[in-house]
Amino acid sequence: MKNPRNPKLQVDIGGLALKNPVMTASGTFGYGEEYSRYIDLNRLGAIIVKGVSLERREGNPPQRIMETPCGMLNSIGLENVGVRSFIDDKIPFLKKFNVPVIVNIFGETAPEYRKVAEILSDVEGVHGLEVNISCPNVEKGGVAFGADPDMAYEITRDVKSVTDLPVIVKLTPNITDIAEIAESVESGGADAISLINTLKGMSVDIEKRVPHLKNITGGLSGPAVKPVALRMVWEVVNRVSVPVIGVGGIMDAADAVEFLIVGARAVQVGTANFVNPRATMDILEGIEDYLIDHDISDINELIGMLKKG
Amino acid sequence: MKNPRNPKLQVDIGGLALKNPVMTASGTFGYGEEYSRYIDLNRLGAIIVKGVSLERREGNPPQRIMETPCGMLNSIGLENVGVRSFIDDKIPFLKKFNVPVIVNIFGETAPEYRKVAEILSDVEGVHGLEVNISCPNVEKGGVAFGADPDMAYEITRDVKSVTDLPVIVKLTPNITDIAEIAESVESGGADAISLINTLKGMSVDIEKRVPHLKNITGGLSGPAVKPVALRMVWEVVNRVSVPVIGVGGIMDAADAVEFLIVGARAVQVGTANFVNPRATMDILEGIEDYLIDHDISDINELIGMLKKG
Amino acid sequence: MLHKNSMMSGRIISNREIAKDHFLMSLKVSSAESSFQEASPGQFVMLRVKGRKFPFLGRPLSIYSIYPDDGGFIVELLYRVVGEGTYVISRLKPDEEMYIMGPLGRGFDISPDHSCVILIAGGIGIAPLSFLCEHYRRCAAGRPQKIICYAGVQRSNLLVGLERMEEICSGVRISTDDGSRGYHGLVTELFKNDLSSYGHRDSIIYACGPSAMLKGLAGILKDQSVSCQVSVEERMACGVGACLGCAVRVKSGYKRVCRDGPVFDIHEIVWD
Amino acid sequence: MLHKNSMMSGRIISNREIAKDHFLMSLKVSSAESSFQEASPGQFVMLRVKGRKFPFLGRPLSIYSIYPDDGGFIVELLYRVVGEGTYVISRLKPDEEMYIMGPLGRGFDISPDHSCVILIAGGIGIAPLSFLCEHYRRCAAGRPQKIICYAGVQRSNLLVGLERMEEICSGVRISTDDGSRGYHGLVTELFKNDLSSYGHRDSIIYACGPSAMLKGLAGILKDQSVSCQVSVEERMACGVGACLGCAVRVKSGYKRVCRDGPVFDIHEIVWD
Ligand SMILES: Cc1cc2nc3c(=O)[nH]c(=O)nc-3n(C[C@H](O)[C@H](O)[C@H](O)COP(=O)(O)OP(=O)(O)OC[C@H]3O[C@@H](n4cnc5c(N)ncnc54)[C@H](O)[C@@H]3O)c2cc1C
Ligand SMILES: Cc1cc2nc3c(=O)[nH]c(=O)nc-3n(C[C@H](O)[C@H](O)[C@H](O)COP(=O)(O)OP(=O)(O)OC[C@H]3O[C@@H](n4cnc5c(N)ncnc54)[C@H](O)[C@@H]3O)c2cc1C
Ligand SMILES: Cc1cc2nc3c(=O)[nH]c(=O)nc-3n(C[C@H](O)[C@H](O)[C@H](O)COP(=O)(O)O)c2cc1C
Ligand SMILES: Cc1cc2nc3c(=O)[nH]c(=O)nc-3n(C[C@H](O)[C@H](O)[C@H](O)COP(=O)(O)O)c2cc1C
Ligand code: FES
Ligand code: FES
Repeated sequence: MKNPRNPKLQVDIGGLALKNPVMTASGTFGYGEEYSRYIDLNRLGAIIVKGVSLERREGNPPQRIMETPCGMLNSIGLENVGVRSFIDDKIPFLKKFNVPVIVNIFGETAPEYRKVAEILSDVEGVHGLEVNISCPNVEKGGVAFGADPDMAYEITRDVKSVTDLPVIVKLTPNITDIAEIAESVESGGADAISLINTLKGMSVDIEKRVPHLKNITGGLSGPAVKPVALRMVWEVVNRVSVPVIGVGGIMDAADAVEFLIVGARAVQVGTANFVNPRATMDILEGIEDYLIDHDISDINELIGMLKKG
Repeated sequence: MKNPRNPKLQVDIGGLALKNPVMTASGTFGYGEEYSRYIDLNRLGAIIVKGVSLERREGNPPQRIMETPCGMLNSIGLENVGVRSFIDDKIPFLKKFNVPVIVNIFGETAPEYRKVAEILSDVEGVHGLEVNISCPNVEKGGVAFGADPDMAYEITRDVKSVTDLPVIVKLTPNITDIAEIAESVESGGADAISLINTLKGMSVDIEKRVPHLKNITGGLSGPAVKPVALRMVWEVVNRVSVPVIGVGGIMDAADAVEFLIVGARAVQVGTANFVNPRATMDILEGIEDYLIDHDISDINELIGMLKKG
Repeated sequence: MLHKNSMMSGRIISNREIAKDHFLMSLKVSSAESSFQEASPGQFVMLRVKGRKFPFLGRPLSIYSIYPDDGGFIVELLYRVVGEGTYVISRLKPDEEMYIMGPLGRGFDISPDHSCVILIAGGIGIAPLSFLCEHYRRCAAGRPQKIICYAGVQRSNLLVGLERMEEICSGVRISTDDGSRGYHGLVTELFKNDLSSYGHRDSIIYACGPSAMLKGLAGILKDQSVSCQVSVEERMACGVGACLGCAVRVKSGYKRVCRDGPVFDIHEIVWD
Repeated sequence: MLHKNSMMSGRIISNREIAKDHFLMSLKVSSAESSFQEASPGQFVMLRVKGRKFPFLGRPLSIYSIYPDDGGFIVELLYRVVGEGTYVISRLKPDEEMYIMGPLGRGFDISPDHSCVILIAGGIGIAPLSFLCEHYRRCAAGRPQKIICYAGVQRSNLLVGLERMEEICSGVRISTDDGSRGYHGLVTELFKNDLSSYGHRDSIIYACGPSAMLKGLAGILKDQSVSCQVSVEERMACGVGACLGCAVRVKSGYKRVCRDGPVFDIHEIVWD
């Protein structure tokens, strides 16, 4: 029986059952702890933590961020503590919560991706992997893999071969044909696809005549990129059958609902956390209200319901 | 002798001497007439008119535009009167002004590009061509050519072979490697390169569950895309030696100066015209003020002066 | 010739909610040489808030009223909050500075040949028609013998902008969707019932309202010889005819609402 | 434990220009259970304007003053307009609603062990140091014997936030770049001249100002044993330690200004 007062929010992402479709985007939510005083982490669909690599990475020199019109550039450069410290220092805190933890992984080489995946596969408290082949802020790896269908296929297959965890592959928007890469990673065995990572951008200090970012270029995120993200999700859902997770400029529930209607099975909230630390909760509650107002008893009835006008 | 009170603004774009670097972007300034009551067209560096094709095109059905965060989507679909009517009905008005007129041309096939270029080459009052291989809103031609280095090379070469007018080729940002295409059109003989055209995007009406645009997707322009445009100009100026014209999200003089510092020889003002019909004049005056304030007597001393921080 | 003043600053004098979600804004435009001198009914302005980055594009609003004031003009706009842009505008307080571009577009074609003028307004569509009424009052010379106004709204408490109508018109007929005042039903039906009583040669209809209403009206008038001009709406970017964003389908292809309209002959438009 | 109230609404009580480009804003935060109860000197807030899309990211501002008021708190911020964000904030009028997140970061480490406290402020760096002074006044018990304040500005008419300093400190030494008041030159030079007169073991220095000033200070103190804590600045996105945007180079790599700082031991930072 329909009970629109209490709509079902569960979604399934490549075998991982989420209590709702609202996740945090990698790199925008630290390791969960940073936002735990603002929201109840148990209410999240999943937490995707900051990208983790085999060894500790220092990241890029500052200035690392710059505000742009309705968005921001970042060039963090995947600063992280390395997979061992992550397991020792960050997982114990996350395990206290009843929320799936998805680890965003990164490598400079294909074997490095595989190694990180392998190490994490045996760790209690890790529920899934998100393979970042789309970071624009590192010299090696990252977007170089994500822009090449063959490399994207291989890394996906390699990671899949060493883990039983659900594997999400995260795509870059800095590409001519996103659906082509999506098909490659699907045939490589990806259980789900997330998109988009940041658009490569730049900004200049006209007084000093230097780039604002020390790294010269950075990744653009925030509401400015939402139309691009939504279009890419649309192109990808039309070409693959694995679940797609929408990311990019989601600031409120209306934005999230746009992605769901277009066909995203879940969404990730990134830059919005910076602007409003309760963004994920506001979005979750807003999605619920939308379902109630529109008499939809199960969120899966909304997903992919775009009419073509 | 330096006269910073009256800086030189002249720039040379592939043999076309412009009195200043501020042009209007194609499709955002009609055929000049529409803005002639707001600004003195004679003061513009150049006018680039709405894209012209061999035959009249009706364009896409409405809704054709949608506001997005710090930007807009359009799917005009290259509505235009066709090259003959353009010459008969639009050129006479433009000829009354002392301003170079650059005609943005478009074709569904390579021969069509060549034909339009050929026809326009003999027309008095046409001072240059901008070859649009980057429109995201048409089924055939447009971005399909702009995303393929070989096609881009061929169309450029074809157009060059039938005209003595300076030929600017306009690139699409919906691409993995913008510098690669830039090199192709340079070797095809382009006299200058302009970028960027719009980023392909989408937006959804969550009440009706239809795309806002009847054409489903559209082109994103406005300040939201500026960081992407600036980054692409940077990548291209580092790889080609022909002049580059910066377009994308330029709203004020500070934005224009960013593009010049990065290495653009001139700029085009697009969406800003909609928001402020005097935008081009405000930008021109602002650039002049910047040069005066910074004791720069010739704008060419500013172009490409980015330090790497 | 150059009208620097076509893009003007206006200062908000007042911005009041006069019915649920319906606001009346008065703006003071300071220059007397402004293009507003020639504003005619059916024309509109593009409105933006100075110094705010949102709404990004201007919002088109019909001129509701305009009169000279102390070396400048007062421009009045009657608008309904339907989305974020109009919401932001509705929250503005007196003294806020606005950009106001206008008057724009081709307004109603006011011919002195018709002795009977019929106005049909759906909801906020009353705004330009009320200005048209005011126009007739001002040029008393050319005032038609009879002006009849039909105004349809959802509920009686959403009836706005009728004061002038009531003063000037020979008759004002109201319809409400919920029957809370006047005719219970659509304003087009109410009008249709009266249609036969008008002389088609002597009468002219001016209509403005939601496109469903105008489409309905087009259906009613399909085989009738009476003239009818409608003011239509479409999303706009430039407001001046440059972007081709505001296309409306007409028999010959597309036209620009902002420049070729917003007023069109009802039979020219392809209602689909 | 969940502090819903760490992200709060504040209402502007006043927002006055107290010197050219320097503003003092008072905000009323209504909830008494808010996290502001525990605010300590050197901590900051992230400030945004409600309902405006620009500035997009919050702007970090040090707490200048805070006191309970009628079941809530008054938070005072002293800021200088340096770019578009602070300009927009400076134009806000009383009653405007703000988002205010805080208090954030690790403030000054206030040890009762030092009998002599030296404050060195460059420009708007006075803000957190003035709050620190106020802190000493409030906890009279732990007040050090001697508090000396050095304040450097470009011109004498840019001296702000000194009132409390003058009441509380044993001495206030001023420097101006143009010599219009006090010592003619840099505040670090002024301090350097006095340095030998302080007992290094008994003294502690708290400093805030432009990074060039802090770097200069680091040079002066390089071979000295005196403790020195500095509050540094970096562009921020999240303000809570999640984005890694506000990196500052320290001997062991990078640290986050917003979470690990903004106050650091001067010798921990790599000044380049
Ligand atoms: C020539 C003209 C004159 C107008 N005069 C008036 C007037 O006097 N009073 C008044 O209240 N409104 C008038 N409108 C409509 C008004 O422009 C829109 O309601 C307004 O732009 C909506 O902006 P928003 O940001 O609040 O809505 P959005 O959030 O952008 O959209 C909300 C809803 O409004 C519709 N809408 C948005 N923009 C337009 C538009 N330009 N035309 C039609 N529908 C739109 C959308 O499709 C959507 O359903 C006029 C429109 C035109 C074209
Ligand atoms: C912990 C902390 C506490 C601060 N406390 C105060 C305070 O009490 N009073 C005060 O006036 N200012 C303070 N600042 C600085 C203040 O945050 C910046 O001046 C402000 O963010 C500039 O915003 P804008 O949009 O006006 O400038 P923009 O246009 O963004 O930039 C203008 C200039 O300011 C610099 N700038 C911008 N943001 C920062 C930043 N976060 N840190 C340092 N420099 C920046 C830019 O590099 C540029 O040179 C503090 C900064 C931090 C990190
Ligand atoms: C500061 C910052 C750091 C990020 N770090 C990572 C990362 O480590 N791994 C990754 O896959 N994506 C990273 N991203 C990308 C985001 O996860 C997200 O894909 C992107 O920001 C677009 O979403 P948004 O607009 O909601 O922020 C980062 C983004 C930002 C802004
Ligand atoms: C409404 C509209 C119509 C456009 N039409 C054309 C066109 O006909 N040919 C073309 O090359 N570019 C066209 N463009 C792209 C612009 O010229 C410009 O490249 C783009 O909008 C980015 O610049 P902006 O952000 O300053 O608008 C159009 C853009 C808009 C917004
Ligand atoms: S709004 Fe640009 S042509 Fe009408
Ligand atoms: S501002 Fe995000 S980590 Fe400091």
